[in-house]
Amino acid sequence: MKAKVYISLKKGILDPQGKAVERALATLGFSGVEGVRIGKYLEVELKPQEAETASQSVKEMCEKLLANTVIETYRYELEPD
Amino acid sequence: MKAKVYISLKKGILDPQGKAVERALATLGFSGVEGVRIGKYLEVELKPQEAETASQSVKEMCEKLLANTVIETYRYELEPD
Amino acid sequence: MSDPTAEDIAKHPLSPDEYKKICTLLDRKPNSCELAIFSAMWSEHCSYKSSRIHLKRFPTEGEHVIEGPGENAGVVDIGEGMVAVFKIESHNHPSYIEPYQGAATGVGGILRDIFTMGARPVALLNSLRFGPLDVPKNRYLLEHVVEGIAAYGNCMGVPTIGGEIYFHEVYSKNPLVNVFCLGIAKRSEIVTAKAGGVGNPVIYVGSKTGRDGIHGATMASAELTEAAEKRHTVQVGDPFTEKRLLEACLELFKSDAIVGIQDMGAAGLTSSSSEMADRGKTGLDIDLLKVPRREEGMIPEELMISESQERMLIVAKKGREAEVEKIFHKWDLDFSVIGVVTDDQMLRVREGDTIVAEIPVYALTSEAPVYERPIKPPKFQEIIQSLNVDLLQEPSSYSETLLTLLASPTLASKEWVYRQYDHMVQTNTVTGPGADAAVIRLKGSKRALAMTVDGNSTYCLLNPYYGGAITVAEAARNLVCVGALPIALSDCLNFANPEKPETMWHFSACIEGMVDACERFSIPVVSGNVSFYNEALDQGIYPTPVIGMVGLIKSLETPLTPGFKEAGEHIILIGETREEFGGTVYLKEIHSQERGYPPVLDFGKEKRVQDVVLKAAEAGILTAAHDCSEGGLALALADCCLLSEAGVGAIIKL
Amino acid sequence: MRVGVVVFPGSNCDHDCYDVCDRILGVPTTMIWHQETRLPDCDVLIIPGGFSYGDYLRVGAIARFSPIMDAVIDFANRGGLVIGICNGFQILLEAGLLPGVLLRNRSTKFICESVFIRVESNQNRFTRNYRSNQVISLPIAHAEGNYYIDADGLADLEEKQQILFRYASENGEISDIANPNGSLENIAGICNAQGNVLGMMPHPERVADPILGLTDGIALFQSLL
Repeated sequence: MKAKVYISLKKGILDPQGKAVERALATLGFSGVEGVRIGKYLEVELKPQEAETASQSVKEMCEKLLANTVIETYRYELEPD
Repeated sequence: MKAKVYISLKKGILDPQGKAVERALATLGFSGVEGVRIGKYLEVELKPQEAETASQSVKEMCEKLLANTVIETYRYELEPD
Repeated sequence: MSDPTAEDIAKHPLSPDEYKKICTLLDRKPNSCELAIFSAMWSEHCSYKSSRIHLKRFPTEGEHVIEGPGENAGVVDIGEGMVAVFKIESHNHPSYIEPYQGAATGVGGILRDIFTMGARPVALLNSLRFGPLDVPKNRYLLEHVVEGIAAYGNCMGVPTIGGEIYFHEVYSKNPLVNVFCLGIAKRSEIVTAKAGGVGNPVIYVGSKTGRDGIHGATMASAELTEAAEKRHTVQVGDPFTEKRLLEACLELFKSDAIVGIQDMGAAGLTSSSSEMADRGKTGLDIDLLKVPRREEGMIPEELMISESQERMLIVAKKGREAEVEKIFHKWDLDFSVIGVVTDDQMLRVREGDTIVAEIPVYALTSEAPVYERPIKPPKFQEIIQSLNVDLLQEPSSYSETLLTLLASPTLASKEWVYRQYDHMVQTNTVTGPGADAAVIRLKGSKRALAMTVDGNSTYCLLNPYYGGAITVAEAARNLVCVGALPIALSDCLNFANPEKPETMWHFSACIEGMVDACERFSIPVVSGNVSFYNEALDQGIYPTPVIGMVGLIKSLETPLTPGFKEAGEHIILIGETREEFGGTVYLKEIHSQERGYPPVLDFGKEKRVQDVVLKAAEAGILTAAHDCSEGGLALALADCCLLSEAGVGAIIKL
Repeated sequence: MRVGVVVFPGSNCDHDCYDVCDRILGVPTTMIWHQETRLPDCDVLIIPGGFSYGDYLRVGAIARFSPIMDAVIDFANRGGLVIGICNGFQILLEAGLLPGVLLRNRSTKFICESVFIRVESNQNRFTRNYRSNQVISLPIAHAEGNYYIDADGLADLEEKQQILFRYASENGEISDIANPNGSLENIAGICNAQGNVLGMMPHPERVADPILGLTDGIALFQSLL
């Protein structure tokens, strides 16, 4: 079983890396870009278990460690093998 | 229009960060974790345009800048506003 | 184990004669694992087969020398029972394929060479060469190489305190990334890399093994053709694991539980095991099933030549394994006894009970081929050495010319680069990046160490003998300008394809010049590295010997730096100025020519100039000192004014 | 006065802080390994700079859960003096002992240079040896020093005078040019409401020995005596 976790900066929080990528895309000639935000994408391999328990423990992982809930939001999907 | 880009390390490429998070989750008592891989999750805001052209330019962005194709793979989804 | 097919043999850059020699040494055909081991150990990178006869000419003894070339790094006595351990190495090919990881693992590798000798690394320097910055790919390489060096060095807590960066077309396809590291230890704490003591356990510590850098060693020995850019050979570094490995090893060395240790560098387990057995005059029996691995289905040859980073091979005293394990467990590092020292001088590799390789150690080391490559000067050598100064149009505005030179990337300030390196951690840095040489103080002593990295490939192109000699003189001048006595050097010899006679002509003449300078200035060579095959699609690099030189300051008072200190000071030029334009930056940047004869080096006069400046510095009568190198007197004066905090100018009577 | 320096795997400035306290100030100093669960008896805790856990995932995110941290939090809540320098500041934020967060530098690059810092007030235990508005020169060395806090949090900090250090020009002016990493209001160091926990990005331990040049950092350590 695999959990896919997406962590993004909350709206309004400064994203220097996103800005840097946005500028770089412009210099490379990509004109249609209006904004870039960079976050983390984690793949967590889990022992086979009930979807319910898996979801609960992934949520707890995010709250406790994976995301800094002061400035980040998270969402996740579960993928049975 | 928004493009969601997911960038991951190729299989076999060492992921020191993933290793460290995996161990940290274990010390926090999450026993069901068998592996962690960490990559990037980008949200790219695009001017309204045809899905076809948008897809083509996002692919090019990934090839040229967003992903280091020597050690990373990428996939992306397009979300019309 | 199956016999290798012709296709297997072709995979390894072994010549037909070399393959025949292997068969005679084993008096049978090698199996595919043995072939991989031979091909790594007999690669140019590990065996120095094209350079060994020339390297023998270097002077390696001296009043300060404790350990010369042959060990993982050179060891010199710096007084008060302390020693300095240092070396410079190249990571050129991997840095072209993946600049961030290539440069980062270059730093990781040189750090391991130092702490494997028992010394705590206290300083890093680097010498980088790229193509011109108007080409986007070269900007990409520069940015990511610098970020890779910064990320690894900063995370390890070892300050990067100096270096040099050159930009020239010949490095576009072949960037050079040379990294220098110096460590400090008590003389009694030095550890060597010998697999001594029959029956002693052979222990693998550090990260797990993956398919990183497979054929890395042989890649550095193969000319980089566009198609041959081997994607999967990227080695990935983990500075956080290496920091724990460093602290665990230094803790381990406080006990006498081990006999020898070596880092797994190029050709990983193969080179560390056979080199340790060779130095210990013993054999090793290792079981691959015991090797911790991070990928499934790895076959013996992959495990033997993988270049996964942050791994060490240790020979401990029998019965002391648990003691060693406890330390590596504390630092959360893999630990596994993978074999035992034997007395049959054989490298025996097994998977459980099945033997997968059985090779006499001497066959891999002393029997490695040694070539005396043909030598022939390049066709245009006379032409490029000729220069008619009268044809050079005198600059209309000397001020404009000076500003143009100051703005050229090779001479311009590199602050935007070294600002990314933590050059202050460990609180020893007295003089950091931007000066002639970097200086670190030794806590608890009045002494200080100065170090610099230098190279001038244009001089070496025009006249390799004088180019090599000037490189040594230049490094010595830089040390004297911070008041330090030059005591020893390590060299990184970056050259093109050794199978081309012109390359070997440059190589041999450069070394001859370096040897003469080393002898005349009594500065021995204590360690070094050779990087050949810096050539892609018939564009080879200029001959680029880079030198890392270390000097000793017996009593550090106020640090001597190039910036003028206050108005009214006298400016003294020492040494003779001759009309020499050959190979100058002026000629290249203003007249876009690289021709002529490099400035003549009079060894006797050079030594006297250095001695005078050193004596004046030690007597404390100098407030600033700077050597005239690229850009000559004009650039030197400009530097002294620009680096002055007092914001002064200078009036010069020509 | 006894000082404890907490050491995580990946800490780099532990030896530097130890050297200032032990060699320069002659204060009894002990190194505390992060896997201990009890603190030795000491009056001041220093959480040094470095790359604890390689700064993986988020700077300080993993170190925050080291066994020693519960004891550190308890020590701080009971009024013990705690200084978090650079990586140490990031760990104190992750542990909730100080408010706000440190983001990637505005330039996205690692920066190592000496910068001018204005001491906001000397009413705090740590800054009592400086003059208010005094401009000092301290080195910074980080890639994630861009301090951020929401508007309410900022108002709270200012109201309780918890902002101790700001990046400034040589003449003490708070300007964007003098801001090396994009920190909100040029904030370089703050303390908690009770004033016993200090977090700062600049490295005072690197400017405490005259042989290395300026010594503007020693006064901070002397305030602990």
